[in-house]
Amino acid sequence: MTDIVFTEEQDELRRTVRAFLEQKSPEAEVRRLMETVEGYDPAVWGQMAEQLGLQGLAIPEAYGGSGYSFVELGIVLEEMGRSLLCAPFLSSVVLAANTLLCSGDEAAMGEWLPGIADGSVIGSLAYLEDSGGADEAGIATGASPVGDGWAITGTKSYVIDGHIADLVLVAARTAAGVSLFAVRGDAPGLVRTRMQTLDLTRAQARLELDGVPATLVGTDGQGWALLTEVFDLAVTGLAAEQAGGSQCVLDMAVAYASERVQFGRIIGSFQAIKHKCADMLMEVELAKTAAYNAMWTAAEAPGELSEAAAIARSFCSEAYVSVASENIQIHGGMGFTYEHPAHLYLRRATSSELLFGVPSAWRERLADLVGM
Amino acid sequence: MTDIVFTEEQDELRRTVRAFLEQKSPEAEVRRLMETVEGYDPAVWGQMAEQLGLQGLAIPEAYGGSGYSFVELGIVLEEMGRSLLCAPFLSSVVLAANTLLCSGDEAAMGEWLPGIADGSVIGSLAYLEDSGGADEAGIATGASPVGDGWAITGTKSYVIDGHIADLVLVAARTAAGVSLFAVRGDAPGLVRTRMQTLDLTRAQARLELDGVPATLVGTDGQGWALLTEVFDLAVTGLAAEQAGGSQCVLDMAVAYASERVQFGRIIGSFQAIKHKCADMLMEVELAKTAAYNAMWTAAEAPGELSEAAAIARSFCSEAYVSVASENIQIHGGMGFTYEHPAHLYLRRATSSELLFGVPSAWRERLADLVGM
Amino acid sequence: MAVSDPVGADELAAQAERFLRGRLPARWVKAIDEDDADALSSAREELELDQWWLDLAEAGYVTPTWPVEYGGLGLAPKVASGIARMLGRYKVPRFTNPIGVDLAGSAILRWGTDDQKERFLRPIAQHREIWCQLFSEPGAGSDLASLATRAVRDGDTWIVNGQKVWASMAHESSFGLLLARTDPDVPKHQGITAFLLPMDQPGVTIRPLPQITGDPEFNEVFFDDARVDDSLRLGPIGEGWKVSTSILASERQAVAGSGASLPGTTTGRSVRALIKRHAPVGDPLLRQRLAELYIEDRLVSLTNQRAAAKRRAGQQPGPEGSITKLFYSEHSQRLQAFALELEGPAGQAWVEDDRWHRGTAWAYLRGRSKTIAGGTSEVQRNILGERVLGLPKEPSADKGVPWSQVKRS
Amino acid sequence: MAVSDPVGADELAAQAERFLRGRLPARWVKAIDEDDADALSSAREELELDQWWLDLAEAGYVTPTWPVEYGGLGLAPKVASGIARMLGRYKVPRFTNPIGVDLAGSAILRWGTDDQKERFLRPIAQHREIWCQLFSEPGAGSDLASLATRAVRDGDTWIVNGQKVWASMAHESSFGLLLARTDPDVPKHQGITAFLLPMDQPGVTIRPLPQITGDPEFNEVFFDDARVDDSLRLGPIGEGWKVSTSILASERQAVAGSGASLPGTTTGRSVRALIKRHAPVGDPLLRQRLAELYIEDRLVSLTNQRAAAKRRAGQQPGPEGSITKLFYSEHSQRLQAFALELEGPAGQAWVEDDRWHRGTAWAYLRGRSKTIAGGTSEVQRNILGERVLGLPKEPSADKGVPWSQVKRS
Repeated sequence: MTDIVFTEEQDELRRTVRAFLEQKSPEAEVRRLMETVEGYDPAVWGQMAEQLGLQGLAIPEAYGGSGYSFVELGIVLEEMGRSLLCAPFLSSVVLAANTLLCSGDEAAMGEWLPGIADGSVIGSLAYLEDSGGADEAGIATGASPVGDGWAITGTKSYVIDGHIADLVLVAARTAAGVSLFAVRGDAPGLVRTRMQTLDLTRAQARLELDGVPATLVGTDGQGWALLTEVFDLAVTGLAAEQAGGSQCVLDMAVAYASERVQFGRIIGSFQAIKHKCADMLMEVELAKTAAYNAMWTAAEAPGELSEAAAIARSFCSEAYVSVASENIQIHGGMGFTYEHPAHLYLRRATSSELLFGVPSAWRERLADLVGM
Repeated sequence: MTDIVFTEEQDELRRTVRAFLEQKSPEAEVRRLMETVEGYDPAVWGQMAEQLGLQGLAIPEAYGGSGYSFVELGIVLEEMGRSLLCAPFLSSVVLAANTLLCSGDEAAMGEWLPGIADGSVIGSLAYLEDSGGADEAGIATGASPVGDGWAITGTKSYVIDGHIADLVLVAARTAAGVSLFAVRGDAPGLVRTRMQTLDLTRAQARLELDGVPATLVGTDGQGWALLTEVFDLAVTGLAAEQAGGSQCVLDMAVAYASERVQFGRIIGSFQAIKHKCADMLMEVELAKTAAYNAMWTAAEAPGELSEAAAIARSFCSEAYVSVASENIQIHGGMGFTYEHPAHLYLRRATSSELLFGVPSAWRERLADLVGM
Repeated sequence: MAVSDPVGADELAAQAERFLRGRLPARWVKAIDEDDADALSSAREELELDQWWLDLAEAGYVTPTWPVEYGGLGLAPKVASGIARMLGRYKVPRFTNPIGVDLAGSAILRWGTDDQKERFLRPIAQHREIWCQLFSEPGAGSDLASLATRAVRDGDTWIVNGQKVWASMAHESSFGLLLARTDPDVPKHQGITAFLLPMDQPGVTIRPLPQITGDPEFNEVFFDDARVDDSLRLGPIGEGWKVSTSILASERQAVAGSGASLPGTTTGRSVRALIKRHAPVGDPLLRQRLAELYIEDRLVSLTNQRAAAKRRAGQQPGPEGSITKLFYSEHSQRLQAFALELEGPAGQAWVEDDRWHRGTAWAYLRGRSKTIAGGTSEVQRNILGERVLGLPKEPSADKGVPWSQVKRS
Repeated sequence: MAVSDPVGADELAAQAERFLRGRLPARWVKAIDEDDADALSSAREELELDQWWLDLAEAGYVTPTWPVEYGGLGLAPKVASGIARMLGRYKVPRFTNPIGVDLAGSAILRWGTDDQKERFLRPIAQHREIWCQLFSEPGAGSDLASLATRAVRDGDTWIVNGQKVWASMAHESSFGLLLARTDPDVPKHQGITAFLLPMDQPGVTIRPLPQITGDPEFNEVFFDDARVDDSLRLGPIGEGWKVSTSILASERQAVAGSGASLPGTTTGRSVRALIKRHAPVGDPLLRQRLAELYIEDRLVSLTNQRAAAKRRAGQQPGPEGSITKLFYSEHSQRLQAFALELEGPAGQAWVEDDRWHRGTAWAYLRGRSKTIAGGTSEVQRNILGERVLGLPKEPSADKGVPWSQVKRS
């Protein structure tokens, strides 16, 4: 694997994305969008695709993307995590696109990836159900063959951006086992309800499916193996986002600790605050290492991703929750107001920790992988 | 249960014991004894029995003791934990005496308790083996009936004061299951080797038994049920000792932090040190609560002891290791020298944590008891 | 029905019970007797609250420790606690005017003129006048004494300018207990004066300041030439810090762990509730953490009992009474975070009518304030280190320096 | 076999390898080639060490970065590291005179007179003169600059009185690198001077100061009118603090996490060794903690690699290079405590010939020094907060105050 060091070109990408997000997704805009029904700004989404090509950045050129690697995608996610961008990027570009890519299903990829790459299609992945069980046994939704296609009946929960998705990739059980299906957002028999979310900046939906027409993606019965691959990529992308958010709250905490005065002193001069910031720094730097290592592995040694992903997933999740909590503590009463952005990061951090398998489950997976 | 508050008489007992130990077991004496083969001072042991009656304090009057409760015994143990007294008190008075008492075996009690009470007999309990497994399955040593008695063959490890014990209560397996036996320290076929110990102030031995003559104590096959009862009492006593040791290292740390100057300031004025001391204080006070609660429960509601014991065991063990470690940290380089007593407490704390079932195992037991 | 003769605590409690059984709706009493939470919930709607508060105050049960002439029963706190327990047993709140009763009331009793006592105490107890606290400022949180809201004398009136924050119930309040700086040229503690400020006046602007839960629990209050008569000054000029410390001790008490052992005082999920909902917990890691939290909860309760038993036995209080607030606040955070984690994905998203999960997430967020409000954990650790363990204070950057010359945010 | 022509790093490493294969015992080389730890262990006995050090020094491999005229090879550190790696591959120690080579040698090279360089450098490289460090004192640990050992001038000689501590290898040392206070009436950093003190003299008393492991790793050194000639003063009078900071940077480097990713630098049990010994670990709680420690270990290594990669790429170093020492020291403690816990009762008592358990317990105790030696964790957190994050220092109690007037233990 090459050195974990960003190239000049990658740094330039980061600067471009950051400048774009500072302009298009300042805190006021985040707060505006998080109260809309859609949860994102279609105009900005379009600009992301047309001006920066972000949606297609890591999609192969054959499917209308630019063919960059997961490293570049990670940089974009890190910046989006920093700005809490409200947009279906994780769902469409990380979850849906990588599910299609991992499936190796030429027809599905040809049908959907170009639209995801140019932003015209919003994809999402529906695997969890009401039980919340993030394992194969948690999938009770069933699919039966009907004519040339399939019909799905059941309920999916916690579907990120499921309420606006044009394409929902649904995990359902057939006679052969768990399989994946493409379901159109406007399919008959599909009822979508936006859920209330702890994370105000990332929408989730509950989908009720009653004989909804669907197309098989990949091989019948191989859905869980496919999802396992997707999860490694998903948590790698999420880790980049978590690292970006972590760095942001550290910056926020240090800035406040450097200007706030109590007892006639800058509070950052008190060891209680200073040492807390030092601990946050350690967590943030290690989280970045974990995320970058997973990004590099995904790009250059995808066969070895599982270990790097498990490390990144478990460490970045806990680090982000920890630093987002400490940021509130350092801000004192101010950090506890709705008006201050600190809680938006804690909400994102906590939701991210709960939504893709808790850290201990990933450590257990790591223990298996390493042979403990 | 009555209020957890010490009576005037109990406070007086504490003062008496503390004064005795300050005189008879100062640090220099502890350091002298910990390098002797026996590991204790028989003269002081005799004075403890004759002048203060400590060995017999909580043994019923019918067996030569004074019939006080576990609260009084706990006070004595707390003070002994504070001074790191080198003596076979835990082994003889807590482990052996309570094993006999729990057995309800009149003959065994009549034979051994008066000697334990007056200090002329040192008892100990041998249940662990080389595997270290603190459960019933860990007992491989076997006992077979021979004539009127039994013969034991096997190996016992980690037997506290086993090298000097006049009486070893040995857990061994018969056709009926695990049972307990009285073995004389000078019995033929018994080879005793003193082990090297992390805790320099508490001796342990490995016993090899080759057809050693033994007397059944209690009911054949009921040994593990009996031991389970004994463990609750043992860890209650140990928790008192741990609470005493914890308070002592806190006192040490605060004294040092109050006099040591660096950067022109008393180091206890730095928040890094001050807050560490505050955290230690919280742990110590909660540890005392846990220990006292278990002592009171043992004395007044022994049927409910299991929960109180599990709480005391798990909390006091971790608290003691934590505060003993922090005490070294606060003392800096000085605390890391052999000459400073700080390490003697860390050694005791760590050994106590490992020797009677790790805290997580007791929490698992608690979870069962509470119905989690 | 004021109690005039000195009677025993048991008799007082019995009197209170008779009052409650007579005054409360019959369905309420029945629900209590039958321990029927659902029935109680619907019985609550029958109680007309304004009249209830009046009657409860009239009986002296809102403020039993106040002197009889101001609507109390003149009882010692120890005796009065029997009444509080009885109100607790019947699940009736003692008051919804906490700043008024506990803070302003206590302060007026201790520092107020006779006119002030006469004017303010009864309406507080009767809930006819709600109060808010005007202490903290954006720039004066942990370091409350550095507050910058100015009060300048103009004849018999003081003109107030500045900003306060964390004022709960400001919108409903008739009066605010205000700390303002009346002399900037002396060290910070010496130039503060306390006032009883009428809230309904043009110079006072109230802006809600929602918490991270979204709940509008607190307010900011802005003073733009607000006015308060010198007759509403509480205590001597420049003695406001003394007034506030006597009050803050009560507040610390209210926030503190001393209530931790009482049932129902946990904000959010209790350990018991988690066991009830999730047992049997199969995952050994979650079992461990639940057991740890159970132990922490038990040890806080037992430590509070130990402290109380010492007090009852007339012994000197030890450190055990000082540590539970800090420990419990951090325990509560751990507990609410764990409660959320137990839910998995359901802890972070729910459908609209799913009250349990919404409540669990709310309690998680609300829990963040536990280590901030009523003294941050950092300040609490200073207090333990300095007051309990006797460690020296940090060198002070503002001691003896006139407030106007000290560095501030 | 001194290298005179500038050659590439690969060629240098190849030269070093040829030297090692020729100079080491044949069994040693074979053991390395066959990766046979047991064979290597017995081959070690064949090497006559005194001559080995002389030959290694003669070849310039002890101090490759030193100038050629003082026995080095005049190489840049980057190039020299290839030699260190090769010595590592052949499992030969580079030196057993760390204070001499890394500290005294570096200091003399930078601050010494030509006479001092001529006199001291070669004997250091050849291990003919061992050195110790005489910096820390009982009263000057974290606050080294407050040191109180006095040196008073008497003609061409300085008379030294006081006490030093943590001097490893003092018994074997010919010289000690001493920091002493030569002017008590200026602020603490300004009145310190460095000396090259001969240890073999009546005024120097050495007392072993065993660690909590019982190992006599360190010593106390007492000066009772010890003498050192002014020609052995290192650097100008009053500039000793500058001398020491240039040296301590090297020491921090040596203790720091920069070595953490190198194999074999763990004191005690490595994560890999624990997995090897205990897998499969059935207890889910222990598995979790082992996985956590595995992650921490990996992330420290990867972070060091990330920092190194940035350096190689010519990029500005970021905070990633600063955090690993502190994190790794605390990780090591957790790891050694966990290693002990994995053993259960066997971690706390063992029979005499049980090297594994004795070693595990030893490493647990030894691990306590990780957060103390080379800068306590508290000082390290100050450094991260102040130097990396730019937070302000604490108000100083001794800044600008003459040393003699500052409070000390």
